[in-house]
Amino acid sequence: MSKLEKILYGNRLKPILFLVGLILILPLVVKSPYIFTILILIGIYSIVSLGLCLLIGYAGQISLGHAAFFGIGAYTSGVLTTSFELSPWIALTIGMITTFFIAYIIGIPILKLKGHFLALATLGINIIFYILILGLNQLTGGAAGLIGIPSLSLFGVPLTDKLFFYFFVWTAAVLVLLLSLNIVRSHVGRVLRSIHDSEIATETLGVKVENYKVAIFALSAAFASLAGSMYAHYITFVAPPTFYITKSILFLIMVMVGGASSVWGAILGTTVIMFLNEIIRFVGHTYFGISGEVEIVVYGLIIILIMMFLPKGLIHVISKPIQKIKPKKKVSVKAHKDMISQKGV
Amino acid sequence: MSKLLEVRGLTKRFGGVTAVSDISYDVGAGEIVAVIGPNGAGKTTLFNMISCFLSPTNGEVYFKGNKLTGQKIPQLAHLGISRTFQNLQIFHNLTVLENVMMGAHVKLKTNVVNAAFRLPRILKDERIAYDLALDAIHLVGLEELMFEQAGQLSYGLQKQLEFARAIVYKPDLIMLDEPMAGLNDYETNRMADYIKKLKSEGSSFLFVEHKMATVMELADRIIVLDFGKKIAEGTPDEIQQNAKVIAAYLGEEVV
Amino acid sequence: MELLMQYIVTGLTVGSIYALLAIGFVTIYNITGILNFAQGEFAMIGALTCITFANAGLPISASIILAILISATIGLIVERTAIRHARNTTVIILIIITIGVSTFLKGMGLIIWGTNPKQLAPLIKMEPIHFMGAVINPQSIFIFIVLLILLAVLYVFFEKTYIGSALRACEKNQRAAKLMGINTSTMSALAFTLAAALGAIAGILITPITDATYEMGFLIGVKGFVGMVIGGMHSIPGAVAGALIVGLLETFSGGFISTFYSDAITFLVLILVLFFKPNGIFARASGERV
Amino acid sequence: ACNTETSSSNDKNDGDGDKEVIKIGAIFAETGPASTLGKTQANYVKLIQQQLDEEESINGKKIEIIMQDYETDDTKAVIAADKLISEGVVAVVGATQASTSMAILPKISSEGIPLMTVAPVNPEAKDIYQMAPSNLTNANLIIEFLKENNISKVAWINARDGFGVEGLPSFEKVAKENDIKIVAHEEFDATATDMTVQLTNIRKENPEAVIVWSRTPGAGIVARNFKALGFDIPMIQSSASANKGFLDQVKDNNENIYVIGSKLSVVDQLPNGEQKDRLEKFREDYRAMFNSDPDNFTAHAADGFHLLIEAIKAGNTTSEDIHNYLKTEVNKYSGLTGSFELQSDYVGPYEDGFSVLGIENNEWKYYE
Amino acid sequence: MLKVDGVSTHIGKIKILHEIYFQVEKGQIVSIIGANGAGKSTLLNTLAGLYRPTSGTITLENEVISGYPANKVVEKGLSLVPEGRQIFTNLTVKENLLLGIFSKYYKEKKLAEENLTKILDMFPGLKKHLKNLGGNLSGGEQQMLAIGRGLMSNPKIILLDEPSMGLAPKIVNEILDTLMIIKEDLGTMVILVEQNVKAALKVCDQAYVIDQGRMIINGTRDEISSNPQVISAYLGIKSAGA
Ligand SMILES: Nc1ncnc2c1ncn2[C@@H]1O[C@H](COP(=O)(O)OP(=O)(O)OP(=O)(O)O)[C@@H](O)[C@H]1O
Ligand SMILES: Nc1ncnc2c1ncn2[C@@H]1O[C@H](COP(=O)(O)OP(=O)(O)OP(=O)(O)O)[C@@H](O)[C@H]1O
Ligand SMILES: [Mg+2]
Ligand SMILES: [Mg+2]
Repeated sequence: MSKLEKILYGNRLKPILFLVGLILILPLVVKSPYIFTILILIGIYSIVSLGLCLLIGYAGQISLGHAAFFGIGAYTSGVLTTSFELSPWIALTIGMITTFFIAYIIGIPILKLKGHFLALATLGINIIFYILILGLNQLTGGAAGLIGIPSLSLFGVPLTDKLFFYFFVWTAAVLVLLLSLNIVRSHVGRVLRSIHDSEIATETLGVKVENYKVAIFALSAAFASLAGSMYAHYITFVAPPTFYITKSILFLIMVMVGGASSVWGAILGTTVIMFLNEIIRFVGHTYFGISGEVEIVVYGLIIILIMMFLPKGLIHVISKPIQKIKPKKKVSVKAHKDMISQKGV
Repeated sequence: MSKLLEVRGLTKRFGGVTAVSDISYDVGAGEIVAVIGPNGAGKTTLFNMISCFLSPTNGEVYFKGNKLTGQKIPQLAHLGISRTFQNLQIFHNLTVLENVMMGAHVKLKTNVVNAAFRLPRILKDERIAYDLALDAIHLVGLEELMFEQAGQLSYGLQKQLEFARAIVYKPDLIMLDEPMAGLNDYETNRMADYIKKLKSEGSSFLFVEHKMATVMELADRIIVLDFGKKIAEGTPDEIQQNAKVIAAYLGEEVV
Repeated sequence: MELLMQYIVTGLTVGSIYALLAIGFVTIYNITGILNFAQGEFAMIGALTCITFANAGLPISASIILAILISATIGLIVERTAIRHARNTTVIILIIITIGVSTFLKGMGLIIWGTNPKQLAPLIKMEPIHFMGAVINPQSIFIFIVLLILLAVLYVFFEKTYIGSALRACEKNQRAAKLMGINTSTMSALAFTLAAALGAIAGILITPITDATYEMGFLIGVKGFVGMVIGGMHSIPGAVAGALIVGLLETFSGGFISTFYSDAITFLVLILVLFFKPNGIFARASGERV
Repeated sequence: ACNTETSSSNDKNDGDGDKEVIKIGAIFAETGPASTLGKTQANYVKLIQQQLDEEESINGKKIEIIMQDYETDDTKAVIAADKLISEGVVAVVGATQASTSMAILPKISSEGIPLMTVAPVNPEAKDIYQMAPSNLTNANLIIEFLKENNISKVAWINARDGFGVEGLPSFEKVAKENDIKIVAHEEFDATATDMTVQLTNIRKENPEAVIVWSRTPGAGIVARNFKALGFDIPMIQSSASANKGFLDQVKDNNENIYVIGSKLSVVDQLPNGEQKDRLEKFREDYRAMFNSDPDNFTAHAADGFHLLIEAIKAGNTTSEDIHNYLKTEVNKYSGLTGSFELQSDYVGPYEDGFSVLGIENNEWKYYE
Repeated sequence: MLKVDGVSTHIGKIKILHEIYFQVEKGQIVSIIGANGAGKSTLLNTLAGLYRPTSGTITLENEVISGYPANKVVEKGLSLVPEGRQIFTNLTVKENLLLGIFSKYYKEKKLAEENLTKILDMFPGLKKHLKNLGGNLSGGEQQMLAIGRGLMSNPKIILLDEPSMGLAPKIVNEILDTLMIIKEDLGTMVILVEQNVKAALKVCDQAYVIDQGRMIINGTRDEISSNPQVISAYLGIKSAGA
């Protein structure tokens, strides 16, 4: 890592190594297929929330429609592999490319909108998509869903084994994370954050704001599509309700709970939200003997509490103690001084 | 002196009100031109039309001989025009350094694709932006605050930050809307020095200001607006003597 | 002709249901700038508490008043606890909080009232009216009248009164509002109380037509939100008009094109509209310039 | 249905901790939109667990039911399925919705665990025991009714959700075979507030009966709009309307409205006999615990559990044994919702548990 | 009289103001001067209740107002014309002005009408914009609006944060005259934060210099005007290299 990078963005190697280490170690500890399923879904959803984090947290553009892009991926994979018997890999790639272009074209008019208007438009897209998959039942199976989607296989080894699928999903998630980190830790990241703060000023500086917004929108949609394909091949079944606006809202909650201002927050938020339900259920069942409706109430309550007391997201709680030991500002200042003295300026 | 900016018959009406009415003037290369006038005279509106934030009801603007009117805002920076705002537009959540680095955008080739794959170009660009930004920060003396969040600076410092951001890439024409408002005399003089220094390096300025001492000291030429109309144009000395200007704007007590 | 008339009548009926929700949205938005995703749940609580009281033998008028009071209190409690604490964070966080509140209230509704739909007798007992070949439910007319009254009252309140301008000031610039001596915290509490009461009124009014369940709030909430946005976020008449347009769009696209795709068509039209009017059809000047 | 009793699974091992426990999984939509159907199923889990606990032990073993609420979310259902597999259940009852059942089927069947679905799934689905009458069965009941009333032109209207869209394909098939024309097909959002437009569209085609496939409250709103528009033809609704909630919705204006209902709804009007006793006991047990009535969806769940318990009582304690038992040993099983023949290709119970019900004095009316 | 007794203010974890002491007597104009970032705005905001001081007390006419929220402080008769104008862009000019007297509007409608007329006379430029939205005004017009709004309620004490910013020289003089008038006629106390130090020193009775959050110099107008430190740092002596 260059010195300049350290000045501007601080360290990145350590958290990545930590994550990779965790991914490698977990299978040694975890044996239950149930936890594995959750871990796999966390990996899948993390890919969506990473993209959303770029869009919401960095570029400041809200989307209440990412479940649609998630769905386009899932259904492209599902339909192409069942009705047309294409290889899942080709289907997955076609899905990503199609979604990217669809999102790009939709994005051009839609991203002219701001704030709540954008929220409404993306919500509309989600609803239109939902109705379309219900309506095109010849292809999609309609409300009954699409059964018999094949699982992925790699070099002839089917990834039906959870462990394989787990590594596959998390490899993809880490790659997406790296891409996102690269973007964020570059001039583009600064441009996105500038757009968030003041579009007017950003444009004045010569940035074609619309292009950036649309590009990030399409990129995050492509991430969602990738995740959707993985979802389809993992669950081997898709049905419309999975891709309704409630899912878009869930993605949004994941990003916000984790902390939208950091890509790490996306992964953390996804993890926490995915486990939250299970923990409430576990605790509720084992110790209080409560039933489903009470779990929902507790879940709602916890979301409220997290947002009330940790508006910057959970990532802030984690990074704060680290910041205390090694404030980013001090690191930057020091690196800056080092560099200046080396240059002899 | 060759013409850098030509303003031809610019007019802007809001509903029934004519905020700017048939204004024409030129800015030559390497010149500093000031626009003054009472509050509400239409100075900012004029600025907004030149910099394509508002489309004029009538008239057009040429820059280096090319028509500017109707261009998209980002295009201006690429042509070599930068501006600041009367109501500050800084990036609150970026650090001072990052704010100023953003000013170097037109010099960079980073895009989403090469950033995502971290091609070597990226690191080179970071370097370029950083070096340019450091120069600008040095110029306005914000080194100490380089790593502070811009939103936490006081008003006057934000003002200087916005100035630094506007000059990073050494644009040909720098448009400043009341650059000295909120600065004390000492800082005003410093700012005037920066402007002179940049002028000597070849930049031109078009600026609006109410601090007459500075205007008179800096400007090569002054344009005076009142109720949207140009009521005078001339050198500082001419303007100071102009009865119309005194009555409309300066009041009995000059400076 | 008959068909057309029926579509108009139905469109207005459905639209006025959405409109009742939309004015609740605008009320909160106008004062606090928050988009309250729990607005539909206030309607649910209003409706179901009213039914509970009515079934317990209370006179209907007393039940209605009690239900409105209880909902308003819940609105107040929500504001005093969840919202107040997060007042100074970003809008999107407040939105997430209201989503949490919505989940919470819906869960409570399920625990208290179960899943079966509950009925409320129409407030005016009359046979359906036949008008130019269309059938009109008397309750729809009643809803429409109440809607118009609320519209007039709220319009005057927000646009024509001094306190109304103070409330709009809170939305735009809290800090400056405080400097004027406006207690923004009280205003925010007022907003939620009022919006919850409006929600409750909406819920009670529509129940004779739609019946009440714990999940009744979601769809009408979303549609109310759409109406509000189309209307330009800030204006009560705009929101009502927007909601009625949504209702009419739905029935017309359902009637003339297809009921399968009516929602999709509605949203497509709305997105197109936004393309030409990016701040809503009835947006008013915001007074922002550079 | 607000009850204060707690699930009995938390005091599972009290007192007799050394007993071997056999676990059965349950996946129902206790919350979310499908809870209209799933809530009583989830309730029933508590009831049957209590009954099992009272029964002392079964061959020295104890049966424990592990209930998972999937919140009407397919993904959560899949997680729940994995959770149940991790817990080592020998069989699973669920899910409330057909599409969800299909979502969890691959997971569960790949572990060799029998799945007793309580929804009418696609007849082509393999490896699944269906406790609800298939849509074909339902369609046949309707056809029978239509023929009796000399009706040959019908309109179909359904909700746009998992339950709503499943009815039509089977009906289309049998209608064709019986020369009944479907002259209109309309759809509405499952939570819509007004279906006048759909009914107006239907009226244009002059049908002789209208068939509705939706759960409440949509089902009730359609019926009410239907009456308001002055239709005087019969309306036949799906079994999702055969409950108290629907009856209340159409109160006092319910002539000519019919539902496909389980005989459970009309126990008191049934001729005396074994079926009546069975249903009566089921209803009384449920009433005693929850102070409300079960519906046919509860009964589907009950049939699923009863079959499994019977299998376990017969000494089958592994998934494989239970499979074998269900497929080979159970000949004709008389369930709450009708009689089953699990080894035949026929899916779901026979029609004998169901009937087209009318409404009289705001109560279900049974026609023999 | 306003008494500031050892007030310190933190923003986040950073101590911005360090034990500030000063007071303003009835009918006095007090100027506060200091470089950019010295803490002037923070001080005014603290007095107005936007920040809560971490130590010290602020007393207005025998009532301790530190710790009151801003809206309560206003009720006690303190009015702040904030930095950056902070007008309500979505309200008309008239609505903006009338909100200036929010805390007693309903009790004193007449006063509101009177003051409205007075202020429009003071800033004739606003008259033609009365129905225009505040946000559409030019920068200077907005500044007039903000000052006018601050004066609407006849406050006991008015704090002005750089009122001359963006105003034409003629108007600046008029505003300073107005301040002199209200201090004489109504006995209004004025705290003036100004970068235009010369102008500020012309009208004030007392002046304070603040540097890095500390009061470093104080004195009467004449003392301050002749203080060499002030002259070199704040009175426009050309920096080297010019
Ligand atoms: N969008 C608008 N709608 C209505 N009136 C407007 C609008 N924009 C500007 N005006 C009016 O046009 C006139 C000129 O405004 P402008 O901002 O150009 O003045 P200015 O010369 O920059 O004044 P200042 O020195 O106070 O900044 C003002 O009277 C202003 O109220
Ligand atoms: N929100 C904040 N967070 C952190 N520090 C802040 C914040 N606001 C102000 N400061 C710091 O407090 C100090 C004083 O700021 P203040 O705005 O009071 O200065 P000022 O004297 O009014 O300057 P100016 O003349 O530029 O308006 C500055 O160093 C500034 O960086
Ligand atoms: Mg201006
Ligand atoms: Mg300041």
